[in-house]
Amino acid sequence: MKLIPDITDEKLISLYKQMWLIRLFDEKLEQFFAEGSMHGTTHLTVGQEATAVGACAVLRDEDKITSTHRGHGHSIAKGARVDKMMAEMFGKITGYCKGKGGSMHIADLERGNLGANGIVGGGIPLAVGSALTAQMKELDYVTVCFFGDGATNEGSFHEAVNMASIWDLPVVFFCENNHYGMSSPVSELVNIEHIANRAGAYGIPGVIIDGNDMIEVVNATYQATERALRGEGPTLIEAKTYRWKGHSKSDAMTYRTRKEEEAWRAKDPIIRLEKVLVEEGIFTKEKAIAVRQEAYQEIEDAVEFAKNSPMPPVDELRTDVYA
Amino acid sequence: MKLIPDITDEKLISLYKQMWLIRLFDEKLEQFFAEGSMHGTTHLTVGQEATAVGACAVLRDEDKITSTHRGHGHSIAKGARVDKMMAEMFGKITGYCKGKGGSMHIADLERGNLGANGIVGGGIPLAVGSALTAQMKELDYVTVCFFGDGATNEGSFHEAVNMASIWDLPVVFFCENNHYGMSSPVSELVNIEHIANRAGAYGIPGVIIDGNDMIEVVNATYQATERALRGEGPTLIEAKTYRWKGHSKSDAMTYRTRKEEEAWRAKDPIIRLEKVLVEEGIFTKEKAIAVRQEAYQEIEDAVEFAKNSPMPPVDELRTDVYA
Amino acid sequence: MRELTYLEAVREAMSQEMRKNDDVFLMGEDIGVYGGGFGVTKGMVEEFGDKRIRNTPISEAAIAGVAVGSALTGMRPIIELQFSDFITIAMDQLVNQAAKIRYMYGGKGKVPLVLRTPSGSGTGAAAQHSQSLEAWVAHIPGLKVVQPSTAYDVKGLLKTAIDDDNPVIFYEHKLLYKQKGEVPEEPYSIPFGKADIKRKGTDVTIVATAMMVHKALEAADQLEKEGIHVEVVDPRTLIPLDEKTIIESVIRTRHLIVVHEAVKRGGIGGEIASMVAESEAFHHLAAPIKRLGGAAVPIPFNEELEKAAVPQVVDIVEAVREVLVGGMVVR
Amino acid sequence: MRELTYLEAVREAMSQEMRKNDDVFLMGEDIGVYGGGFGVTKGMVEEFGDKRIRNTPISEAAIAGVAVGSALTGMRPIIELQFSDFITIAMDQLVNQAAKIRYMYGGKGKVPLVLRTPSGSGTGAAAQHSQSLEAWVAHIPGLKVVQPSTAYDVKGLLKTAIDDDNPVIFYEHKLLYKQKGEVPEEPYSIPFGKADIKRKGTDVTIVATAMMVHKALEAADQLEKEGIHVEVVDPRTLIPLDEKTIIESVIRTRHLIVVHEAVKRGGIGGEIASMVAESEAFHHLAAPIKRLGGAAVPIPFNEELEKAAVPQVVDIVEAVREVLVGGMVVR
Ligand SMILES: Cc1ncc(C[n+]2csc(CCOP(=O)(O)OP(=O)(O)O)c2C)c(N)n1
Ligand SMILES: Cc1ncc(C[n+]2csc(CCOP(=O)(O)OP(=O)(O)O)c2C)c(N)n1
Ligand SMILES: [Mg+2]
Ligand SMILES: [Mg+2]
Repeated sequence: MKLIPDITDEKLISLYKQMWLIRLFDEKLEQFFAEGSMHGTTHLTVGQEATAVGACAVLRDEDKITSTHRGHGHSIAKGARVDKMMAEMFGKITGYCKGKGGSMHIADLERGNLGANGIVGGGIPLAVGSALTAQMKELDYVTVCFFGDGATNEGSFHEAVNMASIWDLPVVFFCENNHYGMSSPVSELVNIEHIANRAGAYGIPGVIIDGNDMIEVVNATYQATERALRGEGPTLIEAKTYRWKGHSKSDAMTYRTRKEEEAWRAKDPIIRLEKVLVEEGIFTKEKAIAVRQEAYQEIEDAVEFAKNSPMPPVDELRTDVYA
Repeated sequence: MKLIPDITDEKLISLYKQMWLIRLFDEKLEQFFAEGSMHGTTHLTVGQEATAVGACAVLRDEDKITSTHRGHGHSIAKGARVDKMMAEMFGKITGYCKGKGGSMHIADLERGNLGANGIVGGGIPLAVGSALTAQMKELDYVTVCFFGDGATNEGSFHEAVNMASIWDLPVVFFCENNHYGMSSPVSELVNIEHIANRAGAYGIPGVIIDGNDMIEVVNATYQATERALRGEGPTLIEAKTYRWKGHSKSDAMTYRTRKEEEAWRAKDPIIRLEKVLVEEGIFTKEKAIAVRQEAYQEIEDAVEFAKNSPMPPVDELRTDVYA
Repeated sequence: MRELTYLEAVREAMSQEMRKNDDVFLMGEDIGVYGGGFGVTKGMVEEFGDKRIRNTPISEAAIAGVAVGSALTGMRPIIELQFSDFITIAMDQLVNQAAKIRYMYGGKGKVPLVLRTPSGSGTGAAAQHSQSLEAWVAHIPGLKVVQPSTAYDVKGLLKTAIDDDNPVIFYEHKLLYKQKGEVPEEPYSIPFGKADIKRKGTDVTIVATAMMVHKALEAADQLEKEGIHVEVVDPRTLIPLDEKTIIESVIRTRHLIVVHEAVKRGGIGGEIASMVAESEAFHHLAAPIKRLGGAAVPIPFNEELEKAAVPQVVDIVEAVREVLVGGMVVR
Repeated sequence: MRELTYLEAVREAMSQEMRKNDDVFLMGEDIGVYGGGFGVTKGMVEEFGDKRIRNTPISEAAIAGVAVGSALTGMRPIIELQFSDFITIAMDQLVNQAAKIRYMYGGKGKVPLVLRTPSGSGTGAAAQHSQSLEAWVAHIPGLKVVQPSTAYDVKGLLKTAIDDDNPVIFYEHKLLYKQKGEVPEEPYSIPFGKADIKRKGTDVTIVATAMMVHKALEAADQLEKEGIHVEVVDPRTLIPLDEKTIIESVIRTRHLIVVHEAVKRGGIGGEIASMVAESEAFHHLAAPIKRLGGAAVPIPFNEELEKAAVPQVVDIVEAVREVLVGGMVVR
């Protein structure tokens, strides 16, 4: 394990726990949707935990992120409370958005999470705007902008990355390439091997990493954020990963093979980190189980909290439209 | 002179004449706008004649182009009649658009000109759509898509080029890099040296050429169109050139130096072609003058035609909205 | 007669046209093996192949613009946007290109394209996936706008849309996809600009669109029990709008309520109400025209709030009572 | 008092706010040395530097989206779109992000941005550079919409827009840029939602917006000679709309004409007319409400056709006569 930024063992263990929180949170949702007890839809992060956790590991509270429709991982990694997230999923007044936003709009401005986004590519210009604020106000923060492989075909990606580049803005473009959009393989919709190669169109560095290796994610993001904070401009990171579950609540997954899925499941990013941490003597196998158990309990408590929370009163309908 | 496609001497002379037609047409407009005798606005091609003429030189009637706000050159090069163009500029019923379109919407569908466009980048997806038709109907035509350097920062450029690439569509993306948008130097708005480098983001060839050298334009376009017609997909050509005049009818040109302008005027594409043709013995200096005089007379006749043509009756207001 | 769901009727209309005419093809995100966001195109790539059922990148502007370019050069594209909210990304190509090309070119060229897209709330998809923005496109000369409310209508109107030589924005309602109705197997056309009186009545005219047609019908059922006879008029196409049928209905019933799901403020209801008020029907009105529409809020996620954001059956019932009472009292 | 042109008043409002508040900055295409498409920002880069007068690439979606992101994190961006027609490219960021963020986040965050853009026809710029699309944004909860018609109003309303914590779409009219009027030097605010009665009258109320305010005033001058006293109400802001002033005026004059340049079909006139018809003013109306608006055509290039596409003074005069006669005869 070659970890470039200074990270304590304690922090490493907490990152491991975050990965479990993400997985267990989303598996819980999967269960609720399967039983039909949850309204709306959701996009599960399961299998991609290392990107969110690794990237946010190097961020401070004052650093910002923008997230996507597949955003629960980013929220948790940026320090959101799972109980308030779960409450939001249930449309409760105690949720992050008082039940008005739901899965695709969880935001936690206090912790620098500028919000999930239901519009593919929609968050990219927002991240650049956040970076512009940092530059104009000379504030010492960096913005990490998450998006999927599919989002890089939106015009908003192109326009926003170009703008960030010409203005040397402190932003990191973090592409979670899970190899598919909703159903379309990236290989059919992009005629180049690596999304990171698109960096060349904007004169910024493009970096390809193993998105299932949390340590590599930490290192790459650290270098990119440091570069950004030095005023040298944006970086495009492409992290190769895979979503284990369907795109959203209903997906027969006819567009990929069970075999491919199995191969990726074998690259489980949590198990992988666990192995490293055990090998490096950062924790024991028993401690790992205990940490996982803690995460499990937190999610159970979150569900409890959410279920016991009240619905928003109907007069909430008309509030919050204008500031 | 190394001319790759077969082009007769006669044709070369007619291309030379086209360049004059373009310059004289636009200089005439400049005069009308200066006197205040023309409604609306316009964008002059003067100085950029070689790109339009060179690119269209390798096209047949069945081949298509999409053009831009700076589109008179493309129209003439694709075979439009200058009298009907001039009539359009005067808003006359005999104009290409019956006076309803004006400078920015001249189209000549019969000759494969799918139209100028007032939206920067707006024509790029249209060109890709035209190429899609060719592919789906298995028609043997190619579409050349003109746009400026500034247009490559629009999302429409990104989305459309990507789509053309993944589907191997028979289209040539022809960027007339005249080094400025309306006033902004391309070097400030793009963080790479050559627009052609953007081709790498889509896995297509990018070619940089001297846009003031008509012969080079012919050759590069020929190779790209042949490639497209072979089914090998699009090419991005970047032709470096310069507009001599202001962006549109009112432009103090505070954003560039007179010295820079002079340097580019010295690279006059028409004089340059003339020299080559004389050197190669394709025509004599005297013949050149006679050809230019012919062009001059055609423009005078066009003005005559336009001025004598009737205005559209008011009931034209409500026709042509729906097919 | 055979029953189909609204969704199946959409698919059948497209498939039948595609079998007949090679120029018709589909473009959209995930419309291949996945069958599109709502499953409308399921099975079509197997029949027609991936050249005619074109799976696109997530590039709404290019999807629209490429469709315009292909339409202008001889194809008849049908494009699917996964949610109608994403039309925000394609507006330039629809409004500045598709709608205006023929006019700008002085009557040359045509752009026969259909943009199909699901709109409306009710699925808990929240503010960015639940809008009803048909008023925007209805404001744009050069576009036609369709909002079918039944399986029968959707099939016949879609055929007309595909056959039309102009750009047509075709709104499907998410909540209607699973609704069943009688649908003939053979292709048929429902002309644009022909409203359908979904229920005859004598006391009050409700002009309702899309999902609201069904809410209005439910309200009418309830009111019937009180002896109030509601006429429900479904314009089916906003552009062209069948002003005649609406006006005649209002002249007969002397009362008008317009109901749509879109936000009331600036919604198409203002156009319909004003059109009637400017017509001869004005002089027959026994009460002010009433509009019902969505609250001026983004659509919230929470299920109860989401319902409260758009007109419900009780709101319509109440509006009818109000209009009738108001009318009797004041005029 | 000192006179300024409308254009200078816009520039002064921005400059004064920028001097006071470092958070205010400008983004747009060619707004640096070129001074913007219409010269509004001329001289500003020299005073404020190119960090605060940010020349952008031709990327309308990013201009809007970056503004939203910067507003959400503490800046107060003003963005300029060269022509209001280009809002078609920025709609997603305005409608799905700017307008909805605060609501979707349950009341957290705010997006104080101003989008300034010239709209309207009359310069021969043809169909893609002459539209009036304010009805679109007025339909979207979360946005505010301003249409100033005088140099005085534009300065005061722009200050209010910049001070507002919400996204504001601020329409300037191209043909008004050179119009002069008295404008105080010191900064002042004109509250949103306060209509201005531009001319008092007793016989008929004309609600007119932007350029049409001036056409209505001209029409009123002509009609005055015939003894017809026209009241001209300028709402100034469409969202929020000063319903009260409009309703009270109509109650006084008993006649209402709504005039805007935007296409009549689906324009904001339908909203205003219906709002009045739904109000107590309905019972005071002596004639049907009349709307005047643009023809349902793209704006043509030819000068005469271009004029014919939007309401002119004679149309307004005629409409007043028609409404008054109609009123007297039929009711
Ligand atoms: C503008 C827009 N277009 C389409 C969609 C529908 N949609 C939601 S997620 C998705 C796929 C996104 O793919 P990618 O960016 O790779 O993210 P992933 O889901 O793989 O995490 C699509 C097409 C959307 N939400 N927004
Ligand atoms: C979408 C859009 N944005 C802005 C404009 C205004 N505008 C017209 S031409 C132009 C500059 C275009 O630059 P470039 O693409 O390099 O073409 P050039 O004018 O240099 O030929 C701009 C900003 C427009 N017409 N359309
Ligand atoms: Mg993906
Ligand atoms: Mg240029």
